[in-house]
Amino acid sequence: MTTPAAGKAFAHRLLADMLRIRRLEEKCAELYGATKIRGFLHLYIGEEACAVGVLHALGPGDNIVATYREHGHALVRGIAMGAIMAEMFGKASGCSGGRGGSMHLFDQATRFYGGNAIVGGGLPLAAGLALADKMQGREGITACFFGDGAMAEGVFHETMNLAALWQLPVLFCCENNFYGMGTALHRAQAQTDLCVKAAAYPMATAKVDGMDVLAVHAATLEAAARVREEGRPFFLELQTYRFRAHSMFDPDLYRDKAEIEAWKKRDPVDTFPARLRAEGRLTDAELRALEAAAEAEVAAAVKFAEAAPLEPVETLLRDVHTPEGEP
Amino acid sequence: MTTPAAGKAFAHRLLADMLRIRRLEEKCAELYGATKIRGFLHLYIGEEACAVGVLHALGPGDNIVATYREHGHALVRGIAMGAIMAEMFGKASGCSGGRGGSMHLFDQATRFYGGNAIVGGGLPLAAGLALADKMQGREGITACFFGDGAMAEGVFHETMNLAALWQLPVLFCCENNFYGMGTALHRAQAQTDLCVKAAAYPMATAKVDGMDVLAVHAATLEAAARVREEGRPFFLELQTYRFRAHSMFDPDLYRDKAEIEAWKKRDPVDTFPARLRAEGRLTDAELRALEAAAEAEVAAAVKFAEAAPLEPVETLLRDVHTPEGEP
Amino acid sequence: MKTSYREALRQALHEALSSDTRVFLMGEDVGRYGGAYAVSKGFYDEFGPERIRDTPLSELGFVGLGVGAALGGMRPIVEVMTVNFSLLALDQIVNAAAVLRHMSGGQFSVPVVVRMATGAGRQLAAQHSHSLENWYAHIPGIRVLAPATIGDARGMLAPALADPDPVVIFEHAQLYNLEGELPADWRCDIRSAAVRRPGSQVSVITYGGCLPKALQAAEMLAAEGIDAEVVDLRVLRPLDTEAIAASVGKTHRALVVDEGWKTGSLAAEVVARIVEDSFYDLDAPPRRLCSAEVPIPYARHLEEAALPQAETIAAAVREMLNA
Amino acid sequence: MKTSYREALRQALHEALSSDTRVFLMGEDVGRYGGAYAVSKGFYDEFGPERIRDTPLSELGFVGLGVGAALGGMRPIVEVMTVNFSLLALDQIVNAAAVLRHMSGGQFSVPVVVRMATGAGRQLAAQHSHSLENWYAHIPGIRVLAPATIGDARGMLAPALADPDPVVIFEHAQLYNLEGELPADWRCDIRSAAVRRPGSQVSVITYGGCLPKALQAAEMLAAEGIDAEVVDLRVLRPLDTEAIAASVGKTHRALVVDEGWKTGSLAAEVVARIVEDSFYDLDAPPRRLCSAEVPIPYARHLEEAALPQAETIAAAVREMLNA
Ligand SMILES: Cc1ncc(C[n+]2csc(CCOP(=O)(O)OP(=O)(O)O)c2C)c(N)n1
Ligand SMILES: Cc1ncc(C[n+]2csc(CCOP(=O)(O)OP(=O)(O)O)c2C)c(N)n1
Ligand SMILES: [Mg+2]
Ligand SMILES: [Mg+2]
Repeated sequence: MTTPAAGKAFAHRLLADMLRIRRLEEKCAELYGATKIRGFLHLYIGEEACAVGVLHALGPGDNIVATYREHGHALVRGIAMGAIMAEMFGKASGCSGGRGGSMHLFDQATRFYGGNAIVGGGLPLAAGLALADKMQGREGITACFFGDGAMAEGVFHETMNLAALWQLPVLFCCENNFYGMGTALHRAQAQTDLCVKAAAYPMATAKVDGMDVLAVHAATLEAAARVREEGRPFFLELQTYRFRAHSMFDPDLYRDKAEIEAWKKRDPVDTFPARLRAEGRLTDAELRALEAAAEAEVAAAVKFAEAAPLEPVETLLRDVHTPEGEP
Repeated sequence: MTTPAAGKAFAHRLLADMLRIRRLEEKCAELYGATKIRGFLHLYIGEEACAVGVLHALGPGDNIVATYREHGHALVRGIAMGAIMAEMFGKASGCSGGRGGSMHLFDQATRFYGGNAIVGGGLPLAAGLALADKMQGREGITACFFGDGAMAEGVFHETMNLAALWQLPVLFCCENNFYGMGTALHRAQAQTDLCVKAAAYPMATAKVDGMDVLAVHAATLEAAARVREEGRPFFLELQTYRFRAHSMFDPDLYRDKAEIEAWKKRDPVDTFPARLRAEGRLTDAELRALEAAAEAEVAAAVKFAEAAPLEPVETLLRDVHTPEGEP
Repeated sequence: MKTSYREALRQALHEALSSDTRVFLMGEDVGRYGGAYAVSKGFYDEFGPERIRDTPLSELGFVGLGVGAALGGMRPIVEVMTVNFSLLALDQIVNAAAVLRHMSGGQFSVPVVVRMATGAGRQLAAQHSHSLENWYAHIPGIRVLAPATIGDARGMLAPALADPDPVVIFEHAQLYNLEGELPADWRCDIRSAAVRRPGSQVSVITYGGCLPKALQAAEMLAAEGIDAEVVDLRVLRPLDTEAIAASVGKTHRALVVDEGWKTGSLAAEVVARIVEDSFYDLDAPPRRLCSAEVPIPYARHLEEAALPQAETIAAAVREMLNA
Repeated sequence: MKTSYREALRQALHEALSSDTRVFLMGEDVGRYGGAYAVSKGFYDEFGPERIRDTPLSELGFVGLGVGAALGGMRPIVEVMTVNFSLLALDQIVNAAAVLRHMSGGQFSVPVVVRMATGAGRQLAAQHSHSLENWYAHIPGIRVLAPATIGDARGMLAPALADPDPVVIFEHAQLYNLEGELPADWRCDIRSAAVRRPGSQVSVITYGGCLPKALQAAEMLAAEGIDAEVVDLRVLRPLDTEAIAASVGKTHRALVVDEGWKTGSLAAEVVARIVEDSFYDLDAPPRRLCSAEVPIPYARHLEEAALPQAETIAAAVREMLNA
């Protein structure tokens, strides 16, 4: 499927962003082993087409709410890779001042309302942001990312009803990677067709191949347009797969290798360039250049993070409350 | 609609129970005014056909979980009217020892697991009781009563999924009286067809006229049979209406009189005897006798409650923990 | 001007809604019904359904929406009907409202106000009679208020809304019908405790629904020649420890009265602060009078016995002074 | 026999599952995954999916199912992955498990055991580092345990399951990898506190994840000739006040160490009990060392500074003795 937006330059941007996420996270895994990064680290490797396809279909006035698996979203949304890496290093120059770490990347400038380590915790926040926009007559919509597992939480139910009832401009983006930690979707939810679940609120829905960045982008453009025009929520299911374990603590013993291998054949970072090459829209030189750029950016980000300062312990009690005088 | 079970004697029992509930609650309202009964008092007046129809279709081995609007359920299930009245008087001879009051009627002997003052709070308890029965190979099913408003709570969503996923023998009985306190169903939930909501989990569902005791009884027999045979949950929507305010504190300013009057024309305590009379299955004398019996029972219950002793203050700390030695 | 606690809350809300279009009220039955405690009666017709939002029974969801709307530039006042139901919403208060500013390195503040009724005394039984103020007072990132007078009912909302961070307001269910004079100077801060009755022999330190009982006890004691000072904490987080120390420094004796269960109560925190800050000022060990460690029973005589009462407060003071 | 805290918990669970068919384990990823902290690894294959139940992400729902299953005659062990997620399940713990026996006039007991990991120290940041033990210790109707040793990890589950009422067990996330000897007499009660290190000059009273830190501090102090007694509360509700009074009666000085935030902490309750029971035994005001009043930061150096550490415990003791 080809969309008008899918011109060559644009296709290259999508590919470039997927590569940036992939290289960034491969480096994160390495640095976790080297204990430069600590705490929980949830890799997005394999799911890049979702964040890239969705975020390229949104505008700067839109709000983004993400999960603890949000490095890719933060990066594509426009947070500097150095600020992301510094955050994971716990440095003061991190995008959350080193207070948040991997699961809590925030950025006011790009309306990135953060990673959230409570499964489903971002759902009502997103609906609330949309409510604020609606009441203030703002243009933007709010895109909320969450996983298949989150759909079993009561807060999903409450938020879907409120968004449908109050006609809030929320684009619900469910990244269905078929597992919630070690529990397969079919072992956690009796209704495995997530669109059927969402449609009951009622809400318009669409299911899309989350391994196909152009399909994700096209579906998001369409869904977002409906949210903007109708001022109603929309539920988008992105079927995808995580190639790595749930977190760095996960021995990943609950999935068969065959299943993982089958999905890896659909790796967007391989299939998309292959397709572009086949269509004569990407040369080996161009691909090498994109790869090189991503690697250079990662190297620079690590350098920045390494050099970044630690916050002095003396300011430990900062940012609990807003200082007098600040808005 | 007439079912084999709807023989004359049985029909009279159903009518008798509806009258017992009606007279009991009319007296409760009076005694609330006289400050004999305090706290919250939620009357079931108008909805009697639901409890009577459902509970007469269940057996002694089944579990019942109810809400704060449970006087009728407790009575029909078999708790002595005197013990119910004494409970509302806060007397030691109350069915909960005076500790619970109107919202917390309990009875181990009839597997009545109580009124619950937290909207939706009984849902997971019911599923847990069903899980215990299933794991222990017990025969019984669990009937769980709740309102339309409860369906917006997250715990409803979580319980429905768990019941469907684990195939638990629960009969979910939604008493849809179209209002949650002062908020109309259509102002609280975007999806007003509650069966559609339940069907998404997925679950078998049925909608029934909750003002027609025979229809409720027949639908419950069918639903309960399916739960027993298939060992799966079933969602039964009983469309009904409360003729009184939500509670004794409610000025009831949010419903138009016309709506209330229209529903009152369907009062089961009038329409059911009228129908039986028309079918020649009830004489005026028989009706007078049932009325008289209900009034006598209420009078005796009040007498019992008045005479019942108060628990001594010295035992205030009782029943927080199980005394040593008790199971 | 004679008024009631309920009316004072109502006026404060009316003023806030009238003066700032970013302010809106949301919660169960705040609109058509007029509020479970009739505090917002008439607002639905006056301000309309957009600004007086009846919510579904979805405590976690609508509190979370309030937090999100605050992030988005609004000034939501979220009414959780009672603290009992706030148990369902704690995740969004503790893991979102209270931490977002910190986790974002100071980028996002959450100017939300959450109001809820609290307390027992109306024979509503175990599930509807909680006093969990200390749970909230334990959490960094939120400010916790307990208006116990008509003046504070009128005055605390404005500064709470002006606070860029989350504020939780506890309104004791037994205070709504409290009648009295609205002081001319009802404007107040949300930082300091207040001495409601000056005294010299013992400090009775309390808050919320126990304040009227403590004042009543002080009157009874005065008749017996015992001069008790009554301190109203007003702000439960952060605690005004200076005010506590000042009172104890004067009276050398302290009784902390708290409707919460004794174990793990806010009263324990106050006692701990007293021994940390004023140990050598004490003529006797500080004492606590709290609720009995039992779920609140329905029966009136049992409920009364479970809660602090003016008589039991007075008795505790007598004991302390005769000891 | 040398073992680990994790292995001791595992053995206790294995024994319970093997010896009583009414016992089953349910929670997120307790089965196929083997438990978030690998405590139930292998159980899924050994006991099967009926008795080792992987649940959906539905904390309120499955905790409520546990309560209901207990009402129905089972002996459920519900694992809430961490206390942080228990915020979503509090309603069923506080408004169902804790009150059903009371509200039913003693007709229905709720023999459910709820296990959860607690605490900070692993750079998991603000939403994943809570220590809310005092919230639970505040609630009548539940018993609250904090196994802090390999012996208690092995011994506490059996009496908890034998208890006909709800029991909440807090396992500090930093203890799972603790290695050491399993005492021969690991069988224990769930009523009493324990003196983990006898001493004469000061009582360091603590529980859970702070116990190893307190013992380490005591060693450091011993090297300096300071003889500190370390008391492990073990049971957070009901508190063993006799044991606290006995220790303070001996040492005349108390430092309470608690990973919870200081304001409204369990440490405050312990201090209050000490002044109520042992005021005239005290040579100095009891002190508290708790977590700083800040959401726990991710950065390692900030997190370390926010929590009690062996060094800061030792320093606090020195100060008390030199004061
Ligand atoms: C409320 C809550 N419960 C449990 C957890 C622990 N946990 C973290 S991620 C996760 C699985 C979530 O699965 P899903 O929503 O599908 O997202 P995915 O990780 O697959 O992207 C679990 C159980 C949590 N963080 N929050
Ligand atoms: C969790 C919770 N939130 C709010 C309330 C206050 N409340 C009591 S009943 C009620 C309405 C419930 O409506 P519905 O479920 O339809 O039952 P009905 O009263 O109509 O029978 C509300 C809001 C409560 N008891 N519990
Ligand atoms: Mg998933
Ligand atoms: Mg209703």
